[in-house]
Amino acid sequence: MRFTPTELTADELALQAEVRAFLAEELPPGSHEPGLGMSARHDKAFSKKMAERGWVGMALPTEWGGHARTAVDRFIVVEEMLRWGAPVGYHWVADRQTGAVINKFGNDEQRARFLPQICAGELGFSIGMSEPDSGSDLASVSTRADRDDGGWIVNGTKIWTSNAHTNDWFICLLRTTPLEEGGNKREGLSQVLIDIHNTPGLELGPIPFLNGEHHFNEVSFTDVFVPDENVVGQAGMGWNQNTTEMAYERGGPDRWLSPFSTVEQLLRETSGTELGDRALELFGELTARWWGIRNLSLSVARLIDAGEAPSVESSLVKEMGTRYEVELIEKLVEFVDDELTLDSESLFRRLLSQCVLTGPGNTIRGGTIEILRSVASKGLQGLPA
Amino acid sequence: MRFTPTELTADELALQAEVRAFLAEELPPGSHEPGLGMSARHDKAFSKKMAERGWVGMALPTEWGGHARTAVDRFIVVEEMLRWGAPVGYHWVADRQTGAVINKFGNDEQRARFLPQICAGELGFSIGMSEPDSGSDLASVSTRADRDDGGWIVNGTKIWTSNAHTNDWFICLLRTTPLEEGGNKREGLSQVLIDIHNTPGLELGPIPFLNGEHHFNEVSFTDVFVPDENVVGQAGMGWNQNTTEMAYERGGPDRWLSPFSTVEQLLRETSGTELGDRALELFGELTARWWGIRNLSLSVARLIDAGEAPSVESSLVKEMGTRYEVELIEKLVEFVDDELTLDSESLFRRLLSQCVLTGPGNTIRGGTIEILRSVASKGLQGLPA
Amino acid sequence: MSELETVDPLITETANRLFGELCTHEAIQAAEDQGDAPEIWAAFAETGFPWISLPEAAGGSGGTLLDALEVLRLVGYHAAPIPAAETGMLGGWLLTSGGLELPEGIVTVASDHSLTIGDAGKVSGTASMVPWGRSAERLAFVADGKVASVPVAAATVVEQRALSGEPRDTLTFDATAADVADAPSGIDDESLRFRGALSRVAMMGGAIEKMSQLTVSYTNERQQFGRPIARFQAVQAHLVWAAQDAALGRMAAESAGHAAYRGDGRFEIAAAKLNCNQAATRATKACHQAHGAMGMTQEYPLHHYSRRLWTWRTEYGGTSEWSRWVGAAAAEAGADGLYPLITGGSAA
Amino acid sequence: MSELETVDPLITETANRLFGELCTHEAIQAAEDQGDAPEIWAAFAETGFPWISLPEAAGGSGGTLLDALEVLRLVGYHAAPIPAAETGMLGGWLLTSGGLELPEGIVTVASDHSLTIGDAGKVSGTASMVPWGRSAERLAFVADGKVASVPVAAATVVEQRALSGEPRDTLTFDATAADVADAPSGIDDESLRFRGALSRVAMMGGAIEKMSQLTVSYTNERQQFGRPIARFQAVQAHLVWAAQDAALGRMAAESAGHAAYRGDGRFEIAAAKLNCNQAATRATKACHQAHGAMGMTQEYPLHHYSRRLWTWRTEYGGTSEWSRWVGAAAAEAGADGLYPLITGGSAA
Repeated sequence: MRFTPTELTADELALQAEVRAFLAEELPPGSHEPGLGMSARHDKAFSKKMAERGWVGMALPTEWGGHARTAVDRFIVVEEMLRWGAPVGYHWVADRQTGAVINKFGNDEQRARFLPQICAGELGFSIGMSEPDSGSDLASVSTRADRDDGGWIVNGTKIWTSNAHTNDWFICLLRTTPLEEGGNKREGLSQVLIDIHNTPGLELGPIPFLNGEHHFNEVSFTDVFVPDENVVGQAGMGWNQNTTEMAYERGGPDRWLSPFSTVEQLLRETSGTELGDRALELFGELTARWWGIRNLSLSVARLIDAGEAPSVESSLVKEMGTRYEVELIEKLVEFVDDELTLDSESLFRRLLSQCVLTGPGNTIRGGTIEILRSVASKGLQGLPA
Repeated sequence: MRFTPTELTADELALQAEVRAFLAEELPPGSHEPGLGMSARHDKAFSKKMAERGWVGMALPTEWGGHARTAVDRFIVVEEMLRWGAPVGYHWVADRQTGAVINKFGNDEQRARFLPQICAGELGFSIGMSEPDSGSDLASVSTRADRDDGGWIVNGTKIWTSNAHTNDWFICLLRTTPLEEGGNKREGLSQVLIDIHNTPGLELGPIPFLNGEHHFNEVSFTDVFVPDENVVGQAGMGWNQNTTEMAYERGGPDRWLSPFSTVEQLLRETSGTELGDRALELFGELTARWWGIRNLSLSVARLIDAGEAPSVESSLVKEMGTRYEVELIEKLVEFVDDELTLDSESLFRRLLSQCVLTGPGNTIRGGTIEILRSVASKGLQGLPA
Repeated sequence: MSELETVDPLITETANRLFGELCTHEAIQAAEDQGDAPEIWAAFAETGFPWISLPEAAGGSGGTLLDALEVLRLVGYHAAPIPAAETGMLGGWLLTSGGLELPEGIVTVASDHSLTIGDAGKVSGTASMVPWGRSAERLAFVADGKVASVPVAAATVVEQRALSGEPRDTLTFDATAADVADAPSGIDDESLRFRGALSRVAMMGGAIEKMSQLTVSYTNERQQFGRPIARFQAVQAHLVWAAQDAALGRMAAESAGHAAYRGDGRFEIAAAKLNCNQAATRATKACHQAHGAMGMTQEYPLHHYSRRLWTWRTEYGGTSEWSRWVGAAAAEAGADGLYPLITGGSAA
Repeated sequence: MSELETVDPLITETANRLFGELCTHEAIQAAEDQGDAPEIWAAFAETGFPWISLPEAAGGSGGTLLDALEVLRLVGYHAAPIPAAETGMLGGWLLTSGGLELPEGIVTVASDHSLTIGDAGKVSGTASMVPWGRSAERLAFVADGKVASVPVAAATVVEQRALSGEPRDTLTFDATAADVADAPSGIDDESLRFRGALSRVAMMGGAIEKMSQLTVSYTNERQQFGRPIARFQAVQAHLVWAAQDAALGRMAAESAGHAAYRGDGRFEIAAAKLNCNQAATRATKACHQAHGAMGMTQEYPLHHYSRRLWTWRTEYGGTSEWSRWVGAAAAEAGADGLYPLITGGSAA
């Protein structure tokens, strides 16, 4: 485990300034309802504007519409978008992970089909990992694909599929080789790409969030035909590909910035008043912790650019960052010490209400922190994950 | 799991008043250096004074010098002693558990030999459970006793034996039937009584505490002869007896009052000054939490008097209480926000310094909270421990 | 022991059966979607439960404060979507204390110091976060030494919701004719705040207990890696912590109830609200984490309890406010009086 | 990337080797028992390390602040029982800043505003918690725009100890003749406080990292229930949390060092001390819990690190003090400036 301090270069600072100027112009404070980090609104027009500036699919090759930028450049764009509460939802998953998976494991035909659209901010992806009986134990997925002429026949059900109703495609982990008694669950899995809205036999339904909002979906497959050209990488190697994919979604600013817009708005709504010790201690603690975690998270991006695979480091940052988000929300609730409603006239209170309702999900989504600790501790001990 | 609210009767309140008057007379504030709960000084004269008032071995039968009082009566005496920081160290273990074990599992000859002395506050006991390779996994103890004429020959080593150098006798868990390959570790263990200072082959040495103080000891046995009459209860049933013994030491005031004298002294040293919000919030939170935990702990004593075996409840209280002690110490350190030394002129700061140094032990002694959680969660699920 | 007053087991049994039948997962959800639950309320009112602890002579159902708190505990345990506290031990208590008429329908309460009583008993002002304002017949409040009962039909109502999804409306009155009476000694803003806190801890104790039980069941049924997730140490920690907070919350609530039944009980109520607020924060976190994604959905019932706890922990005083109150009591007691305060409470 | 100034690997290597050889478990314990460690100090002084970052012209060893901080990180990592920070980047810095003579021996520092400079440069007062006061040749302090160097031989010394067991003495001066010079601009109580905090975070980063490593090793070796305890989820949580705090502490310390090397760095120092204080509290708890009873003994080395962390977290500003400072910086930055403050720090 090694985290090395790093700093932004002049070019990187210029990018940061450019992103800030863009946001100040497009979404001046007060003009929009900020999102909570990556749980941001879907806004195709905004995604397109970002793409026009080269800020979607940044790390993908120019050959496929990408910009061959560094992980740190992407970090800079992403952290500014998230802290601003910008509506990055539509391109979020494709930009963070699916594009990278297709680029790394797919073939040129697939790259040509998907990457330019992703980089244009015109293709939203959802993820099909969890199933009713497979959550933390992901390798036990039972959605199965049976061989057919030129492709596979898929049957099964995926759940917690965030925003499948607003996205376009779906990357799905399924079993292409039946599991034999006592066999290794991690073998025989594959990743396939499926068009959400134009696939016969695919049914999409909401799984309402605890307060009735529609984020999650259930996606069921009844004899869905998936052609061979939609299988990403090598059939049967899906577990390893999927593990690589999950490493992309760990340790970035999305794991510690979700409540930032809430805190910024609290500061905005208390400005002009004399802050007492309670408020100073609160703002001081939050500011300092963000500074500390951001330094760690940024250094992970720098390690990726140096060609390393900082999987322990990114697991540590994600576990720490999401736990911190939850702790922070508790501190804010105690600080406010008053009744909350999503209907409040105060933007801060609306945001904090949303934080309270969604907060428990922060340490669950993308893998519970319990599973993350297991992964990270094995790495610390030098054991295989 | 059921905790029922209860209140003290008029007789119980009278006992409480009597104990308070005794303490105010014997140890007026300022006249003594209070201890941290059960980590109190050993003071044979004080133990004798308590015994004269009938406050040692309270729950033991009158026949053997005890007072046949209730668990709640003992709770009342103990909580007052601990919160006052009174020097109860010498009779502590014998009063809390060893007397009860001898009474429950021993024979009349043993009761006659030990209980009157315990009730007189004249016999201090130490506990011999842990060994170098047996801590949380207590059933793996390897100190062994081989059969000999009229007794056993004991070889092995016990560690973390608190205050063996100031106590008189020792109750020791050891293996009287060798463990066979694949055998049940919980069978073949026995509890024996050993005179610490007058037993050939027994060697006693300090295991200095992290700052050099002498609390712990290592006790090693080289061909130590233990006569049959010193075996408590049935040879081979030591695991069950020991489990019963450990239930006696869970959930009482010793598991949540350790830092009380420190907090009381902080209030004493800040009296006369106007307390700001920070201080009020601190005192309020601590006071309320103690009120809440005490209600739970008291109700456990009431359940014992009703003939129940509240082992899940007492495990829950101990885990909660000791975790709270550690959290409380952290809050005090943050509140004081200044350098600490055991050499301070302020009694509060000396006590807090001691809290910081000994605090980590609170969630370890008598079984780590990790093991307690395992025991308690099995109880919650209705599984055998 | 000095026997504590007990609650008639019939009350517990009847309320448990009633709520068990009426407050199904689907019915609670429907109440949230519709903003009220007239059938549940009607069945509840039928039993007379809303008016327990109010004198029969004044139109109440009789019974003790402890009886009323036991019903509220079960309101929390079953997430019953009804203004039981407001109609009875809060609003009804204000009205009957002042000798004002107890209406047949729902009574709600304004406790935010927003309403004033003008000349000739006309009430004006805007009260926020009024529980079930939209469904109430009368709104009760206390101000300037007077107790008032205002007809809600005369108010402009803006419908809003707490985090629980339950109605917390904004009601505006403009010189509305009200029934007004002098408040008897001891009936004021402060006593309403303590009584409100007492109502909330009763419900919180019930809700945490239910959450803890749900979590034990779920983690024993849910299998991952070939065994129930309750077998994993990381999950067991959540079970233990939730069970502790269930015990702490209910014990605190019941102890405060006994103290308030016997006398002043302010120390116990304040300490109980502080404990329940913190227990709610810890237990909702532990239970949600143990449930994983399932707990974040509407289809699984955990949120009925967790969201209510997030609401109740901020009503009638949050953690900081009550910690300052208890801290002032501790400072007043002084070093020598600190432990006697913990053991003796308001009576010390 | 804009390359950060690096430390000569030879410094790391040499200090690591030196401390690795000298600061054995037994030697650290002996230093605590005796109250000083003259052999370790002599070997350390021999290398010139105490005076790194002080100008060679003034008798220092040259090198940068970053070099000095790297040595202090290793002081923390090895629990070296010596006044390295006091002699160099704190006391030595005060003296050389004021153009006062750097002595050959140990320099210590008073930072508690207790000493005054009277007529003709006579120093009076009682300074508490003075690191290694008993062993120092000179004591440096700053007051009223002046830097002073007082001979410790003239003081009455009451020997005391921090929680770490290291000397923190009380020194009383009564009109002791001292060397006094005008303090240059920027040398004052406040700058000493920041610099003191910077010295502490460097040592804390090293100590937390060592504790974390010790804990991984111990839990892999220690067997219970037939396997290393590191295989249990409950223990793994401690390993993960300690590793996070080791990373956070060292990253915070090094980032603050770079910021202070380049410029003002006050925001970063304050934020780093706050992070390191909290990391120390969390990590000592996690590491002790994972070690069980073994960690509570003198014979096992964990306490060399945990007790030092308990001491350093309260020196040169505790958690509350620094959180108010950072909070004021956040308030000053305002809502629009908050994130730029987090990313840009003192330079923002």
